[in-house]
Amino acid sequence: MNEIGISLDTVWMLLAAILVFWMQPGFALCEAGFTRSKNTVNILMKNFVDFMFGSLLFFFVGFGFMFGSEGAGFIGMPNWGDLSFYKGELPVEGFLIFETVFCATSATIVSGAMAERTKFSMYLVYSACISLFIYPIEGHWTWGGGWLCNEASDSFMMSTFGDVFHDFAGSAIVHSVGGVLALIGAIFLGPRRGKYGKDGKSRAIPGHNLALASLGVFILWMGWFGFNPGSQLAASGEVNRIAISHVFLTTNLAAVAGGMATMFVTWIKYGKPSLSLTLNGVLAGLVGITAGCDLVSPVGAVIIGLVCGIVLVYSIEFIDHCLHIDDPVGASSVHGVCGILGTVMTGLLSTSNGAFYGYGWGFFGAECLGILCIDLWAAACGLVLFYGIKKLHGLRVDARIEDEGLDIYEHGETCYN
Amino acid sequence: MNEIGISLDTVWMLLAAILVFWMQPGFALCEAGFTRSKNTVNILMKNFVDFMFGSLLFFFVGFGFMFGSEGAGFIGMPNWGDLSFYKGELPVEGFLIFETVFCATSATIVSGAMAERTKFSMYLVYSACISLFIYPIEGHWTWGGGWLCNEASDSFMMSTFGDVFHDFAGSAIVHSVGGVLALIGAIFLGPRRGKYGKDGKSRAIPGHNLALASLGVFILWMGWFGFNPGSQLAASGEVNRIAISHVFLTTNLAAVAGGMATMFVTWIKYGKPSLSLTLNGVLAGLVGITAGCDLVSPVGAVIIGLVCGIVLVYSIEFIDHCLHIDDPVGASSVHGVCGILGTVMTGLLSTSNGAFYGYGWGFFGAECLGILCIDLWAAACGLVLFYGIKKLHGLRVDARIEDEGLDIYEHGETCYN
Amino acid sequence: MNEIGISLDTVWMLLAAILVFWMQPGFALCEAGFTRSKNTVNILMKNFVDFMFGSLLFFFVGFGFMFGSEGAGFIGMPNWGDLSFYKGELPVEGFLIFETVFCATSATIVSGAMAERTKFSMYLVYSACISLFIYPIEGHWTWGGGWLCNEASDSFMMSTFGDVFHDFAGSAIVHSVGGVLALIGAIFLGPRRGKYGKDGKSRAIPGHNLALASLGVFILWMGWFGFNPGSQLAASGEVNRIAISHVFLTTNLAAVAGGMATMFVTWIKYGKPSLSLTLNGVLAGLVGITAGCDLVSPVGAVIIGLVCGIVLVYSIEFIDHCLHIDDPVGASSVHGVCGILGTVMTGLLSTSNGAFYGYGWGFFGAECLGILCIDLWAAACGLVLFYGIKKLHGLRVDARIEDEGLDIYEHGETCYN
Amino acid sequence: MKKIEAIIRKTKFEDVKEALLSSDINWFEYHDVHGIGQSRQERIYRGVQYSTDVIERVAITIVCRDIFLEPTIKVILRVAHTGEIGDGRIFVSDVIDTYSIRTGENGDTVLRDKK
Amino acid sequence: MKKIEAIIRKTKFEDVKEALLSSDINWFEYHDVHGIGQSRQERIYRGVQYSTDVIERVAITIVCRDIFLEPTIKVILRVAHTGEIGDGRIFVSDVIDTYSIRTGENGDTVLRDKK
Amino acid sequence: MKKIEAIIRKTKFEDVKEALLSSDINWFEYHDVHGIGQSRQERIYRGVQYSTDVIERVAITIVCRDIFLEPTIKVILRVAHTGEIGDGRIFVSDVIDTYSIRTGENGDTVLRDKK
Ligand SMILES: Nc1ncnc2c1ncn2[C@@H]1O[C@H](COP(=O)(O)OP(=O)(O)O)[C@@H](O)[C@H]1O
Ligand SMILES: Nc1ncnc2c1ncn2[C@@H]1O[C@H](COP(=O)(O)OP(=O)(O)O)[C@@H](O)[C@H]1O
Ligand SMILES: Nc1ncnc2c1ncn2[C@@H]1O[C@H](COP(=O)(O)OP(=O)(O)O)[C@@H](O)[C@H]1O
Repeated sequence: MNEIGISLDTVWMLLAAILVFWMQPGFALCEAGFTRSKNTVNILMKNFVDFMFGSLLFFFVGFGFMFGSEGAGFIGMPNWGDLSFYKGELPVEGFLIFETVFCATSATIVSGAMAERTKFSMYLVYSACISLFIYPIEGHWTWGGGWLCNEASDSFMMSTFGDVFHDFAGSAIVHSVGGVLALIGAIFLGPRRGKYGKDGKSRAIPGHNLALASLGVFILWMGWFGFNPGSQLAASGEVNRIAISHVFLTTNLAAVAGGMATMFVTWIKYGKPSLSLTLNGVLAGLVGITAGCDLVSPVGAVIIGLVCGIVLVYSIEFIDHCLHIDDPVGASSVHGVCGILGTVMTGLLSTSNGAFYGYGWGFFGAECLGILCIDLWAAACGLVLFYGIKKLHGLRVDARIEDEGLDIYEHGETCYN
Repeated sequence: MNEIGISLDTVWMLLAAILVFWMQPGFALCEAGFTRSKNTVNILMKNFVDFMFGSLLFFFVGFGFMFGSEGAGFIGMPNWGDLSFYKGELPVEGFLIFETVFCATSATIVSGAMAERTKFSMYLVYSACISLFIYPIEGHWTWGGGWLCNEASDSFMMSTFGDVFHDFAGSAIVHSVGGVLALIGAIFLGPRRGKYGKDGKSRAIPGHNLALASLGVFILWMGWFGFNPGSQLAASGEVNRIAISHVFLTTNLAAVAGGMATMFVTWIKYGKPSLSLTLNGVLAGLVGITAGCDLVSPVGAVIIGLVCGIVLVYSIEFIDHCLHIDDPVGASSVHGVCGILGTVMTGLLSTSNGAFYGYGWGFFGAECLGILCIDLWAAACGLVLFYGIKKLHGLRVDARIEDEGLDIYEHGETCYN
Repeated sequence: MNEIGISLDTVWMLLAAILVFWMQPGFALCEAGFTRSKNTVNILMKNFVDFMFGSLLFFFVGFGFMFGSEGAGFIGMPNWGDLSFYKGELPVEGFLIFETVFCATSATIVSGAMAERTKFSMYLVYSACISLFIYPIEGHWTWGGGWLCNEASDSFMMSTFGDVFHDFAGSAIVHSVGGVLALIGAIFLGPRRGKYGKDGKSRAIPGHNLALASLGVFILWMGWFGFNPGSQLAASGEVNRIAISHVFLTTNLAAVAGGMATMFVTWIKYGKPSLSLTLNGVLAGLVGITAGCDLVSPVGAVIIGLVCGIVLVYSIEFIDHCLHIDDPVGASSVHGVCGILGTVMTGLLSTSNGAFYGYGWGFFGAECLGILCIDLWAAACGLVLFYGIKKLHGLRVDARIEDEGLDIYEHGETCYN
Repeated sequence: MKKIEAIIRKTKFEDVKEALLSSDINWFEYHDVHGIGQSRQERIYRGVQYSTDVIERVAITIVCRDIFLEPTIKVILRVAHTGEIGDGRIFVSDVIDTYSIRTGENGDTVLRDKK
Repeated sequence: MKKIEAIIRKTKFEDVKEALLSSDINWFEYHDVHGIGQSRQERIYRGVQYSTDVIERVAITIVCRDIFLEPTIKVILRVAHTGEIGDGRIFVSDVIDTYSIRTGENGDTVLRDKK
Repeated sequence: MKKIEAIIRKTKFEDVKEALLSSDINWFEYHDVHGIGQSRQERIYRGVQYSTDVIERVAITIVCRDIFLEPTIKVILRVAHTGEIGDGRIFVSDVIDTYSIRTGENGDTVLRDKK
C-alpha cells in the first residue's frame, strides 16, 4: 500500500506542478491586459524568459541552495545539476519540477510592477538573480529546513516562540518576496511617463485588454488549486486527503471573499463596481490564504479573504496616490501587502495554534519574525541589485522608446497587426 | 487498499472540481465573444460575481438544502456553514467544492441569455437566488437523495415507473435548469435594441470576437472531461476505472458528433459552414450526453450528439425568428433544449434499461417525469423571481445605457483601450 | 494493490488525455495569432473540424488499423467501432481516447502550414485521410506492435540493429509526420499572394495577434506535460513514478533550452530577441525531446533543446528564403525538422543505449531507419493525396477570396466585429 | 459638389445610416474617431477616478451634388439630434472633382446615378 | 495645392501604395473606413442570413502640388480599377496651405522635395 | 471658417492635446492613421528583417473661425515639433459652413462659444 501511496502522491505533485506552471500564462495575460498594447510583445517575452531562466538556473544551482545541506541553516550547497543529494520518498525529478515552478512564480511577479519601461536585458539580469539566490536562500530558511523551520526543541525559533515559522504554500516565501522586489523595482524605475501630472495627481493609464487580464486571473485562480492543495505533497491516506480537500476549500473561499470584498468596497467608494480592481481582489484573497490554508477554518479563510480584499483597495490607492510609486498591475499590493497580511493573520486564525483560538502569541510572534526576516532579505537583495543595475547600466529605457513602445525598439515586432 | 482507494477517488474528484471550475472562464469568454465589445467588462464581471456568490452561498446554506436530510425528500436542512452533517467516505470539504462548481455552472448559464441589457445589481439578486435555493432544491430531489431518486421499492418513482430518475452529471439538473431560467430571463428582459427590425425580422448582432468565443468553447469542452467523468466520484477499482473511461469516451464522441452535425446542417442550410453555430453545436452535444454518458454506448453517444447538433440549429432559429426571444449566446437552446433532449434520450438509449434496448418504457417515463418536474420548478421560480425584480426595481438598463454600453455606465471602465 | 495500481494508471492516462486534448486550442491560437485576421474564422473552424473528424474516424476505423492485429506488422484490422479486440489491462475506452488525441495532434499540425489559402472542403478531405490511415498505419508499425517495434530476437529490426525503433511519445510518429505533410501541403499550395516580391525576396506577413499566439504556446507547453509523461501510461510503482517524473523534467528542460537558444540566436543574428521565433523555439525543444524524454538525462535534454532551438532558426530561414516555401507558422521546421532531429539525437544521447554513451551505433541506426521509413510513408501519402486533390478539385481558393479573406467567402462571418 | 462631414454620436449612427439610405443617399463612408468637446464621461480605473473628454464618435463623409446638400444636412440634423451636449457637428466644404474608379468618369455625373 | 482623397478596395491597397511610391508620390496617409454603396456581402451569423452594405475600405489622402494632380489620379484610377461594382471614388478638393512641422515652413515648397 | 488637419507623431499627441485645450481650442476630433513618408522603422518577423515605411500617426481635425487659424497652427507647430524626420504636416482648407446638431444653428456662431 505504501508503494502505491507514494505513486499517488507523485501524481498529485506532478498535477500540482502542471497547474502552477499554468500560472505563468496567467501572470503574462494579466500583465499584458493591464498595460498598453505598444508593450505587449515585451511583456510576453519577459514572462517566457523568466520561466526559462528560472527553470535552468534552479535546476543547476538554486535547487541545491534551497534544499542542499550545510551552511548552518542559512544556505544549502549548490547542486550543479546533480540531484542525487536529495533524500525524500518522492522522485527527486518530480520534486525538482514542483519547486521550480514555485521559484518561477516568485520571479514572474516582479515583471508586472516594472512593466512598460524596463530594459529587457536588465530584466534578464534581475530574473537570473532571483532564481539563482534570492529565492533559494530564503526558501532554504523555511521549506529547505533552515533556521526558520528548525523544529529541534533547542532551535532559535522553538526556544524563542515555542513554535516555528509556518508558511504552507508561500504567502511569504513566494508572494511577499515577489511583492517586495516588485515595489523596490518600481521605486528604482520611477513612474511611467505621464503617470503623474504636473500637479502630482495620479492619472489613469488604462490597460489595453481587460478580457485578457480577466482570463489571466481565471488561469491564476485555477493554478492556485495546484499551488495550495499541491503543497501538501501527498494525497494518500486519510490525513492527506482531508488536508488537500480542506486546503482546496479554504483557498477557494478566500479568493471568493477577496473578490467580493474588493467589489463592494469599490462599489461604495467609487459608486461603481470596478472590474480592474476586483480582478486584483481575487488574487489578494488567494495570496492571503496561501500561508495558512491548512491551518485556518473555512470561516477563517473567508475572513482572511475579506481583510485582504478590503486592504488591497486602500493599499493600491496609497502606493499610487500618496507614495507615487507606479505599479501598473498592483503587484506590490497584491503579492506584497497581502502576502504579509496573510502570513501574519495565520498567526491569529490558525485553529491549532493561533492567538484568536487561545493558544497565546508565540506562533503569532514566529510568523511576524519570519515574514520580517524574509522580506528584509528580499528588500536588501532588491536594493543592492536594482541600485547596482541602475548605476552600472541603467535600468530604464530612453524616454523615446518608452513613448513609442518597447515592442518596436526592443524586439522589432508589434503584437497586433 | 480501501484507504488508498478513497484517496485516489478524492484526487479524481478534486481534479474534476478544478476542471469544472475552469468552465467558468469558458462561459465568460464564450459570452464575451458572442456579444459586443461595449459590454465586455460587464460580462466578465457577471461571470466572476456569480461564481463568488455561488461559492459563498452554497457553502453557508445551499449545501445543506441540497444534501441535508429532512423535508420528506423535497428539501434538506440549511447547514449554516457547518459541514459535519455529511456522512460520506470522501472528505466533505472536497465534496462541497465539487458540488459548488456544479452549482456555479448552473448559475452562470443564464448570464449569456441576459447579456447586454441587464442591470448589474439585479443580476446579483438573480444569481444569489439560484445558488441559494433554486438549484439546491431540485438538486436535493435528485443527487441529494430526494423523491426523484428514492430507490426504496415503495417510493413514488419505483412504484410508478419501476425505476428512478437518472441524470448522471446534470443534463437536467444543471443545464436544463440554467437553460430554462435563461429563456425566462430573456423573455422578461425583451430583445436588445435593434435586434428585431420594424418589419419584425431578426437582425444579426455579430459577436465582437469569435476567437475568444472559440477559446471559450475549447475550455468548456476540456472542463466537461471533469464534469462528466468526475461525476462518477470514484476511480478506484475495476468498475470505476472502466466507468470513467467509458464516460470520457461517450462525452467526447457526443461533442464531436454535435459539432459535426451542426456544421453540416449549417453548410446545407446556409451554403456555408458557420463557426458561430458550430461552437454551439459542440456544446449541444456535450449538454445532451451529460445525463446518460454512463448508460449509453459509444454509438449511442454519437446518436445523441447528432440529434442535439441538428435540433440545435432549428431551435435557435425558432426561438430567434419565430418566438422573437433574444438570446445572444443561444443558452436556452444549448442548455435548455439539448438538456431536456439528452435527459429524455437517455430513457431510450440506455443500454441497461432504455426503451430502444427492449427494457420497456418505465425508465423513459421516469426520465420524462423527472425533467418535467425539474424544469417546471425552474420555470416557476424564474417567473416569480424575474417578475418580482421587474416590478420592484426594473430588470433592464435604460435605453441610453444599452446604446452606449453597460461598461461605461455600470462599471466606469472599458475593456479595450 | 495491483487493482488500485491500474486505477491510478487509468487516472494518469485520462489526465494526460485531457492535457493532450487541450493542445488543440493551443494549436488553434498559435495558428490564428500568426496569421491575418481576415482568415481567423477559417483557422478556428479547421482546428475544430480536424479534431472532430479525427475523433470519429479513429474511433470507427483508425484505432483498429493502429492496434488491431494481422497484416504482418504493416497494418492492423479496422475495428468498425468495436473495441473488444483490445487486450490490455487499462480500460480500452480510456486507451482509445488517449490514442485519439495523439492522432488529432498529428492531423492539426498541418493546418498551420496550409493556412490562409486552402479550400475548407479540401482541408476536410486531407484531415479525414490522416486520421483514417496515414497516421494509424505508421502508428501500427511502432506503437501498435508492428515491424519497427518487433522485439522478437529474429525480427528485422533486432537482427539488423540489435535494437528496435524507439519513439517514446511521438517526435517521429506524431510530429515529424505532421511536419512532413505540412511541408508537402505548403509546396503544393504555393506561397500566399504577396509573400515573395517580384525580386524573389521573402516578405514578412506579420501575424495579427502575438498575444493569442503566446497563449497558444503556453497551452501547448502545458499540454506537453500530458503528452510526454502521460505516454508512460502508468504511474503506479516505483519504476513508473520515477519515469514520469524524469520525463516531466526532461520535457521542461528541453522546452526551456529550445526557447533560450532561439532567443539568443535571434538576438545575435538580428540584433533583437524575437518573440515570434522564440515561441517556435519553445515548441522546437518540446518536439525534439518527445522521442527520447525517457532515455536521455536532464543534461541531455538541455542539449537536445539547444540544438533544436538553434537549428530551428536556420531551418525556418532556409525553407522561407531559399526554398521559397511559405509556411506561415513554421510547422515544417518545428514539427518536421525538429521531430527528425529529436528522434535521431535519441540514438546518440540515450543513457541506456545511445552512441555517445558507448553503446555503439546499433540503436542510432534503428532510429535513423525508423524515422526514414515513417517520413517516407508520410511523404508518399502526402504527395499522392495533395496531388490528387489538386488535380481533381483544386486545393487553393481563388486569388480574390485569398485577398478578401477566407472568412467571408468560406464561412460568411468575420472573427472581429 | 460638396463634401459633408458629420461627427455624430456612436449611438445615433444606425439611425442616421438608415435615414440617409431611405432618403436616397446611397453612398457614403464612415470611420470611428475620438471627439474632444464639452462632453465628459466619468471613469474609474484601478482606483483612479477621472473624467475623460475623449468620446468615441463616428465621422460620416458624404460627397454629393450641390442640390442634394440641403436635404442631406436636414436628415442628419433631424436624426442625429438628442438635444443634449455632445450631439456633434456637420462641416460642409467644396469638392472640385470626383472620379469613379470603376468607370474612370469624373464630374457631377459620377454622383448622379444617385437616385 | 490639392487634396486627393481616394476610397479604394482594401485588397487593392498594396498595389496602389506601390504604384504611388514608384511614381514619386512619396507621402501620403491612409486609414481604414467603412464604405456604404452598391456593393453587398452575404453573411450568416448564428442562423441569421443577411447581406451587409457595409464594406471595409481604405481611404488614402494625398496632398500635392497642382501639377501633380493629374498624374496621381491617373495612377490610382489605373491600379485600383477592377471594373466590378465597388471600386470606389476619388475626391479632389482645394488646400489653402501646408506646413511642415519639422521645418516650420509652409507653402508649396513643403511639398516640393517630393521627388 | 477653416479646417486644420494635422498629421502628427503618436507620441506627441498627448502634448498637443493639452496645448490645444489650454489655448482655448476646446473642440476637435482625432483618429489613428498610417502615414507613409520618409520615416522608416526596422522590424523583424519570423526571420524576415525588413524596414517599414508605414508609421502609425494621429490625424487631428480642427474646424475654427478664420481668426483662430494662426494661433492654432502656431500651437501645433510648436508642440508637435521634434526636429527629426517624421514630425508630420498641417493642411489648411476652407470650410463653407458648420452646423451644430444639438442646436441646429449654422455659421460662424457655432464655433464662437469656443473659449
Ligand atoms: N470645431 C470643431 N472641430 C472639429 N470637431 C469638432 C468641432 N466642434 C465640435 N467637434 C466635434 O463634435 C463633437 C461634439 O461636440 P460637443 O462640444 O461635445 O457637443 P455639442 O455638439 O453639443 O456642442 C466633439 O466631440 C468633436 O468631436
Ligand atoms: N458620394 C460618395 N461619398 C462618399 N463616399 C462614396 C461616395 N460614393 C462612393 N463612395 C465610396 O465608394 C465606395 C464604392 O462605391 P460603390 O457604389 O460600392 O461602387 P462603385 O465605386 O463601383 O460605384 C463606397 O463603399 C463608398 O465608401
Ligand atoms: N503630401 C502629403 N500628403 C499626405 N500626408 C502627408 C504628406 N506629406 C507628409 N504627410 C504625412 O506626414 C507624415 C510625416 O512625413 P515625413 O516625410 O515622414 O516626415 P517630415 O514631416 O519630417 O517631412 C507622413 O507619415 C505622412 O503621413
